[in-house]
Amino acid sequence: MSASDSAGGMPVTFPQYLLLNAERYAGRPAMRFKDLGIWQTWSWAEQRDEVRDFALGLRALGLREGERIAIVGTNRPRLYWAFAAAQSLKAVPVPVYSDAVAEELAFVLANAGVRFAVVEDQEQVDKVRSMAERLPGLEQVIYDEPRGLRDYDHAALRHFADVQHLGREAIAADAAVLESWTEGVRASDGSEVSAILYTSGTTGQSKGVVLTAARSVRAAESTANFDRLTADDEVLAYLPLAWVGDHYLNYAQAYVSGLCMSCPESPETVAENLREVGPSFYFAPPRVFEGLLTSVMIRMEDAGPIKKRLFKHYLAVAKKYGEAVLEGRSVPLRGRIAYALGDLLIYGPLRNILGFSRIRVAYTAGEAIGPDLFSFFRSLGVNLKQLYGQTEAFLYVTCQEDGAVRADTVGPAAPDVEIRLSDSGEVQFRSPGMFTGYYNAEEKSREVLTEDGFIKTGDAGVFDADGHLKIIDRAKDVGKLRNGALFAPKYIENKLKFFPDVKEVVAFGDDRDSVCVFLNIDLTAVGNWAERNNISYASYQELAGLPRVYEMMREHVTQVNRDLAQEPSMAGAQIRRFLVLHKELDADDGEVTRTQKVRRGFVAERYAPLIEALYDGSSEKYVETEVTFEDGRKGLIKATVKIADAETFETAQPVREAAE
Amino acid sequence: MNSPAAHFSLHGRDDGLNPGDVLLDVRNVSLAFGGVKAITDISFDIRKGEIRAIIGPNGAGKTSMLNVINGFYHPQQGTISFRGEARRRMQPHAAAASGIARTFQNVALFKGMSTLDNIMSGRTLKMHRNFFWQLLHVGPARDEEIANRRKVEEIIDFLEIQHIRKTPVGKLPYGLQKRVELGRALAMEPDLLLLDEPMAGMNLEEKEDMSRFILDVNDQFGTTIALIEHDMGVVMDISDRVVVLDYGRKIGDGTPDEVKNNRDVIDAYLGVPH
Amino acid sequence: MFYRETGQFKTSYTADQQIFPIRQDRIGVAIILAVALLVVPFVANEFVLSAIVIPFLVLALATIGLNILTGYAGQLSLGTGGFMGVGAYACYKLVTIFPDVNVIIHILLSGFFAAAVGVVFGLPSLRIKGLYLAVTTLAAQFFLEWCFIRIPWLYNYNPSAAIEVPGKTLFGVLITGPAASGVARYFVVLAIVIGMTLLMKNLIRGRIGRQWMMIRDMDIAAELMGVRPLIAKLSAFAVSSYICGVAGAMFVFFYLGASEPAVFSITLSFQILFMAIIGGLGSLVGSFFGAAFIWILPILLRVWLPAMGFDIGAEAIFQMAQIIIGALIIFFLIVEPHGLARLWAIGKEKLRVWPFPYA
Amino acid sequence: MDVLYTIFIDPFVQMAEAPDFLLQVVWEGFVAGILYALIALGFVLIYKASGVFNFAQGIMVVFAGLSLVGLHEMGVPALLALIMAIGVMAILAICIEKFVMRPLVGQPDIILLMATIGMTYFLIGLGEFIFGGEPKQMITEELGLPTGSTAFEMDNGGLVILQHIDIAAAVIALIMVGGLAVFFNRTRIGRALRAVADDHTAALSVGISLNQIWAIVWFAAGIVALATGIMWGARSDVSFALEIVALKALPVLILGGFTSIPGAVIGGLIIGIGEKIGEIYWGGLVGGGIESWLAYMIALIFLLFRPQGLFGEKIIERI
Repeated sequence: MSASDSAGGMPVTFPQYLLLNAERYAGRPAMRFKDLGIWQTWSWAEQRDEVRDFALGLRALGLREGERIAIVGTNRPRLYWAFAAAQSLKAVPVPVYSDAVAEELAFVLANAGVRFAVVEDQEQVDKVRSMAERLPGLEQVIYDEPRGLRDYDHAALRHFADVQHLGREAIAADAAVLESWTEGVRASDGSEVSAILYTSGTTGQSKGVVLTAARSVRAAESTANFDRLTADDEVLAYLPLAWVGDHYLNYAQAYVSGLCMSCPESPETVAENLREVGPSFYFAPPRVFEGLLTSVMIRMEDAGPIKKRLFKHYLAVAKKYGEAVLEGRSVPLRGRIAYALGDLLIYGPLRNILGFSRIRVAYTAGEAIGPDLFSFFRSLGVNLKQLYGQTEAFLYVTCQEDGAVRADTVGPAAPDVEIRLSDSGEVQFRSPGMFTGYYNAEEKSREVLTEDGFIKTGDAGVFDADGHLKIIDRAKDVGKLRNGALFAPKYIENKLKFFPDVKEVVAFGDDRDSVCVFLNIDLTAVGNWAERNNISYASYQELAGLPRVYEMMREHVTQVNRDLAQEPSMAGAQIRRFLVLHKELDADDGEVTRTQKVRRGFVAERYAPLIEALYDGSSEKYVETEVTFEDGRKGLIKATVKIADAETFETAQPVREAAE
Repeated sequence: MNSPAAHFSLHGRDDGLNPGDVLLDVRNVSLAFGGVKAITDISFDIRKGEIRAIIGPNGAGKTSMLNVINGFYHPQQGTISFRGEARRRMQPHAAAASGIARTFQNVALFKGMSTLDNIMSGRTLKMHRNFFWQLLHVGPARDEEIANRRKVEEIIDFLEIQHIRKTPVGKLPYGLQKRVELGRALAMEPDLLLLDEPMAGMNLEEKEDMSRFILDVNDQFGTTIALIEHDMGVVMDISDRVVVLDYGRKIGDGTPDEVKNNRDVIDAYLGVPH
Repeated sequence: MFYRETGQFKTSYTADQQIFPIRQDRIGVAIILAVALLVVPFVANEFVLSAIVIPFLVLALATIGLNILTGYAGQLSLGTGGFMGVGAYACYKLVTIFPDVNVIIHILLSGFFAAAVGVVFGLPSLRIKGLYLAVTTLAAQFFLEWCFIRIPWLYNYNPSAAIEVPGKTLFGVLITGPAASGVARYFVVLAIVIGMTLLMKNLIRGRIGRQWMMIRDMDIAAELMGVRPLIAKLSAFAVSSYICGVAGAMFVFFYLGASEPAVFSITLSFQILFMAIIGGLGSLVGSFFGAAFIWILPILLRVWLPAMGFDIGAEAIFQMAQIIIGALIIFFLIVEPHGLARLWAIGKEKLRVWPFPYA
Repeated sequence: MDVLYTIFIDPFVQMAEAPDFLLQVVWEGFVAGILYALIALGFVLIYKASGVFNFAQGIMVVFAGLSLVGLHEMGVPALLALIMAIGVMAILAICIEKFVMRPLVGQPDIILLMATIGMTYFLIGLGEFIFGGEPKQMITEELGLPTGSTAFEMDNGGLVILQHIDIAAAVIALIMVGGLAVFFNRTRIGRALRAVADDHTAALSVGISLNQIWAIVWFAAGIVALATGIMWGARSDVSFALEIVALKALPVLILGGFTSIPGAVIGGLIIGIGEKIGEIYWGGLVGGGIESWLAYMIALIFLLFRPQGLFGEKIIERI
């Protein structure tokens, strides 16, 4: 469904799509928000009015073309309206992660030079105010949730509804205002900047990715067409508002296709809200699917023996026929019947409980997904696919087509995207939605762009025979052991992370004699195991240090080594020694990014004594680690971390040529 | 058009009183059970808009005092004036109707009902549709039900208990039950809110939450609050004025600072014999 | 397992507060109604309709009446039989005095007499609680039973002290009396029971029902929320007795056809109380379960036991059935003291979270 | 005025005119009261020890009486039948403890009450199944209980006739009450029983298991039931109609309190005498038969003025 059929020509900005949708889908739902116990719903026409009122209010407050406006908070309708409202004035929305600490928030706001900020609640207002002296350019803060803000000085603080009221007053005072707003929206050629998205980046300070309107719209249109999104589709907007994934999948695709976006009641109720809404298009990073699988398995542990057997049996059936059924491949009649029965007894109810019943297309991206995990959901009848994306691309670089889905690749180039591999194996691309540069960072932009206008992703990859891209690791992380063996840390880490007990892994080995790893256990899974075995523990640290936990981890590592030994190119990088870290890697401590990616360099530096101990053969090591608590206070964790040896295996005889 | 609650209020009635005026005046009240004196000649007042704490050692007569205020006990002597109207005997439901709500030391929720229904029960006095409309559950009765449901949802939102909306209260942990009970009292849109040990048995985090809610209620809706609490830290933090009871008598009254430095109060708390 | 709730979300409070918020439940209820309306009358023979289905429905209604009082308002009553009797005799007198008025109207009116009597005997509930209140209702039961015997006016001075139901019609179809067909009576009974159940559901989910439950769960707190105990308790007595009265009238007019005072004895009170408790206090659907359990199971036992080879004479079979019922009551109390309704709810919850054992 | 006269004056005139008849009525009431008291005693025993309101006490009386008579009918000598009937009650007590009380421990009162009503159903069915449903003659003479009567002549020439069996009933009741009082106050088990009512852990510290105590209590109640059954049976028949009569124990308990043995006796006498006098002197005014409900009305009116019972303390509700 392309908008080019419509009367007013082809929309090139999101506000233009808003106007179009308000006409063609006037009464159809555009936005839902679980508030006060029910799903409050706005139609496209109502959404246009909300956006327009807010936009005119902003204009009355003095927001002008090209100025930046920060948007800070969780997924709430008003914050999404703030995007469209700003864009309708050709101002630039700059979303910021709602869980960013005040420092990070201040950096982004200062870097983008925002004049206005639309924030969710008192918490965000407090954060902004605490950084006031670093943000001299910030004039107005507008909040969505008035709770607790009654006594604040309202000189530079306004409620969202009050701003909308200003807008309505402006319309009442002069009807031409409305006309001029609509005209203004219509007149745009799409060359303006439509958003600046700050990447959380695995290294250093974040950078503002500048996206322009027409390019963004085009990117969204092409993928919406690719997955045949229509106004009948529903999504649940639960991912961080400031992340490109949310902005693209929920905001951009919603506007171009007219689908309905639902906002959860609160972050704690996402799972429940997902069940209620039953989205038809769904995105989640692998760790969410991992968590789901873990919780499914844990909950089934407590089921009665008959149900357990039934479950196991039909999971086996699904493994055998599920993906074939999903992809419409030929399946023997017996298999079809067994699968249909399984669908009635297990898969259907399971999809229902997870809120996946109505999913037509689901994507995962961000990290490599374990092949078994991936197949598990597909075999249940969830059309899960992979995509490979970048903020700089305005998301899609590659994506898998229905019927051509594989666990170990991320698919061929997305529509209208060109991809190539550099000599060093780095993936480079050119895409319709690609950015124009980093905001206020010419130099950094030049570092990323090639001379012929390709973007360097920093990821190492290969194409397989069908032209599907396979991402191995960060290009700069791929290294070699001292004996010359190839060392792709993420490859090893992912293998370990696929065990439900293991939450996070950091592998070391580049320019060393052997491979050693840090492990983080999964507190839910291991905690559950401990409970069932009557093992008491007071904290993560205590649980992580238990000899039986180490024993479990040793088995996992051994299994991984056994697998690695089967792959000639990887066999040299078997894990010699490992330890279970005494604390969980935490974004507040800067050890992982807000999107839960490990900051490898930082971790290596922070835990240097432990790495040293891994390689000097000692069996334990005493360390003190500074941690940041939720409320911002700092503290010290002291621990003696044990280090264990792992069994390694002889390299198997090569049965086939190495994949690479 | 639907829109999220922008400004929601639970103001009590407009009674012509200004903040700082005396809302409730207790004069020379004595109460005894079969010769055992629970309260002896106590006088104090509660001013509109303030948070008033009643403290004292166990058995000091604090809960009895609350029971007298909301009509559950009838004092043998003394008068109680609420909004200037003096009274000695009053039925609890009449006290409720006049704008006094309370929570209980040992959570007194309706165990057979969900969180939502428990808070809805606080709306009893706000619902008036007669029996026959109720039978049919259409038109005015349903409109009324829905209007009140909306108000209750705002309270649920305010107290951040959305996730337990439809959970039977018996299944909730203690801290949440206390919160639901506060919600139920708030649903009455009271002029005077009596809280009997709102933080008893809570951990630090729950206490902080509860303190925040109490302050927010006072701040946002202007509700006058009288509370009994054992945690001195909390009392000194959140209350405007404190009255101290010991063995059924008043031994101190004033701002937290004044009370903290009162000799009698210190003795009572350190256990110095009288 | 059969519940597929994903995608069933509510955009209005009206939708959220409907009686059956889950689509699959609505389908289930529709199927049951369809069976009741379109299958039962054509499949069941005269015996099944007259001896099983009709009394089951009437007793279920009486159980709902008791449930209002005991299950929802928390006031224990052992006088249900007496209140049912008031309805029956009131209806009989109304039919005698106003023979031209439709009998359905009489039946609906007769409940008001029971309600009035119920309120009188409910007055002590303001001071008396729990088992003590049971004595009050026993007083009502025995006093009313005595009235049915000693006041000949009530049975039109019939020498046998019995009342006999005259033949009355609705839309030209005979619905009462010995000549009325089972199907005709079945439809009338079904309509009244469904209608009354719906009305009661409405009361229970509104302000009034909430007040009853507040009084039941914690009367002191209820009072401090502004509930007037007098009104809450007496309204429960009135509504409960009304329903029981209507059920009593139906019991005689649509089931027995003729009745003597012993019908409304303490035994009936106990029977209804059992239905309420085995079914589940505070549950309307439980009232139907309880009535089925206590009414239908013995009949089935009496049919099945001989069929299984226990051919020991009608009387012994009857006694065996009683022993089994007694044992089953104790068994169910042990297994699930909250009655069949709770078992049903647990089963439903299991299906909703299937294949998981819990949510 | 006539109405007032017939209600408020005339009955007393009648009493004064025929004191012999009044005395006879009081005696009849006294004996009925003794039997109510015995049934109530059974309730009290169980209620005291386990907090269970035992609805099945009435049917236990019937069941005990039936066992006795039934066994004798089968050819067992009277005294052996008596001993065997005691054995039956012991087995019953153990079964109740094992299959009903133990699985239901900790449940709300109403559930336990319902369980005892379920037991009633069960025992009625069982009793009829084994012994048949017809009323049976009590084997009074075979048990060596006195029969016949003694007439006392009054001053005004009237006669007051006392049945020997009634006198025996009164004596036996007194012995049972005395015996139970001694049992509760003087014996280790008795004290443990009282402790159980207050505090279950206290009982455990005495060294008796809760289950044993329950079995003992139900057995004691069974003995009381057997005695009641014999007495009642000797005066009328052993029949299931007694089950309804046994409900009269409720008003008796209300007057006397659920936990007081003397209360049960006094309550029983008040109800017994009260309803007899009411029936004879006032019953005729409304057509007679008021005995069926008078006891409940007396209790009801009493409750309105003293909701806590005759011996109960005023309840101060605390919140």
